[in-house]
Amino acid sequence: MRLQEERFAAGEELDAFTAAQRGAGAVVSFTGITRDVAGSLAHMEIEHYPGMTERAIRGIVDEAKGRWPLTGALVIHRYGRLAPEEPIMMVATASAHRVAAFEAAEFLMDYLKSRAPFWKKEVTADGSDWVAAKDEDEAALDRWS
Amino acid sequence: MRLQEERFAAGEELDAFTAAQRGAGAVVSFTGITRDVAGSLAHMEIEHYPGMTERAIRGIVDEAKGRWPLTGALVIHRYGRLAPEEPIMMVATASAHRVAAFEAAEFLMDYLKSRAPFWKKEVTADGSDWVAAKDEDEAALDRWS
Amino acid sequence: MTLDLLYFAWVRERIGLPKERVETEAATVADLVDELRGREERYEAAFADTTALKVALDQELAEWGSPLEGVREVAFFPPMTGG
Amino acid sequence: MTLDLLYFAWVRERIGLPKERVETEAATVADLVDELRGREERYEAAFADTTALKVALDQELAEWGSPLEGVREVAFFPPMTGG
Repeated sequence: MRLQEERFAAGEELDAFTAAQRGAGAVVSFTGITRDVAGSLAHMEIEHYPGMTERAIRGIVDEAKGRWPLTGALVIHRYGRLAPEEPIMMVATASAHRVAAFEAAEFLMDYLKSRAPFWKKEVTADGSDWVAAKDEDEAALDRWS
Repeated sequence: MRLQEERFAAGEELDAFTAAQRGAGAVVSFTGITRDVAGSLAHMEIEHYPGMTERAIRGIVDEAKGRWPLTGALVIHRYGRLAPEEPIMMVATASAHRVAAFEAAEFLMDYLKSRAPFWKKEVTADGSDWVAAKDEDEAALDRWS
Repeated sequence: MTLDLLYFAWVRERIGLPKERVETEAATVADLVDELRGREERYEAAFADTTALKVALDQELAEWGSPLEGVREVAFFPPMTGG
Repeated sequence: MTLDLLYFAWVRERIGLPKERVETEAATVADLVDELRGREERYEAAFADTTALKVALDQELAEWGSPLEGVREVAFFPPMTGG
């Protein structure tokens, strides 16, 4: 688990993660990218709750490892100021079989979205707006209960 | 879509794929790896049906693009002789939103498993065996019908 | 009892500070919020619609009815938008 | 009618060749398989349990009852194990 301001390279992280696995037949990765929807995003600011963030992510990763037979799981999440088209965060999961790797990655993403204390603000030429949480993101958690 | 004997680097492929997307907020990748289950795998041989393989993969990718709003989809699959712990294949999908990227990647994997004409043979010190298709892999397709 | 209050995202912006220390006898989160609302308009603005807010007690998500006994740190924030 | 027959994986190994050209009047895949079975023991071995086999006509998956009219290439193989 890493929490950082600096940009990261998803490919390098994926290769390093994969090389560290033993007995994994399936590796799934997810990368979230700052999307410039209206062609007007100047940058994104990500605020978080130091202390709780680490605790929440560790809890989510532990829960995933309890539910699926993973050989490993990786979470990287950035905070601070991000330019458009930059990686925001990534998760990677590895398991003997593909279904476990896919489900665990989706579980991590669903919980990171709604249960890890991050808040995104989009800054454009016209001003700035906090990104609103979506009902569908909260509803996505039902799948795992 | 690429069909090749040579080894590939999943991280490099992921970065190149991601860099080529426009408007994607979510990139999902799956990498399949030759797993040395009993610690005795000498190598794996993958046979395929030239012509039909390309046609089947193209059909599966087109179907995924019709079902989900993807900014792009990548399939790389190797054939020939593979050493243990080598990447066998990978898929990557990109979309504005995570659910589409995840579902499309799972769809591609489920169909590549059971509908693309590849056959795996595991060679060990004791001899060789064709990998048997699993009922659960065939059943996985029901999710998409 | 002494509590550290933390505010994030637009809650922080409306109240105008990220953190403060308060003395209170509030028994629950809801009691504490009522107390804060009575203070100044910026608190009233931040806590106007508590259905749009979440609360964490000592870095664990909690409910509006959760008791404050033994708690050191209370954080208020909008629903998270990680990932 | 002239057909190119292709065999893959253990079907190829049992029959002992990857490809052959045959002349046949078989109307369906099932008819063709019956004809092949009658040829030699290695075909009988390959086609003993057709529930374990799949067939493609001109590179599209087909059924045992599918007609062969107009078809050029018939492939027999076990269930795929890609990915």
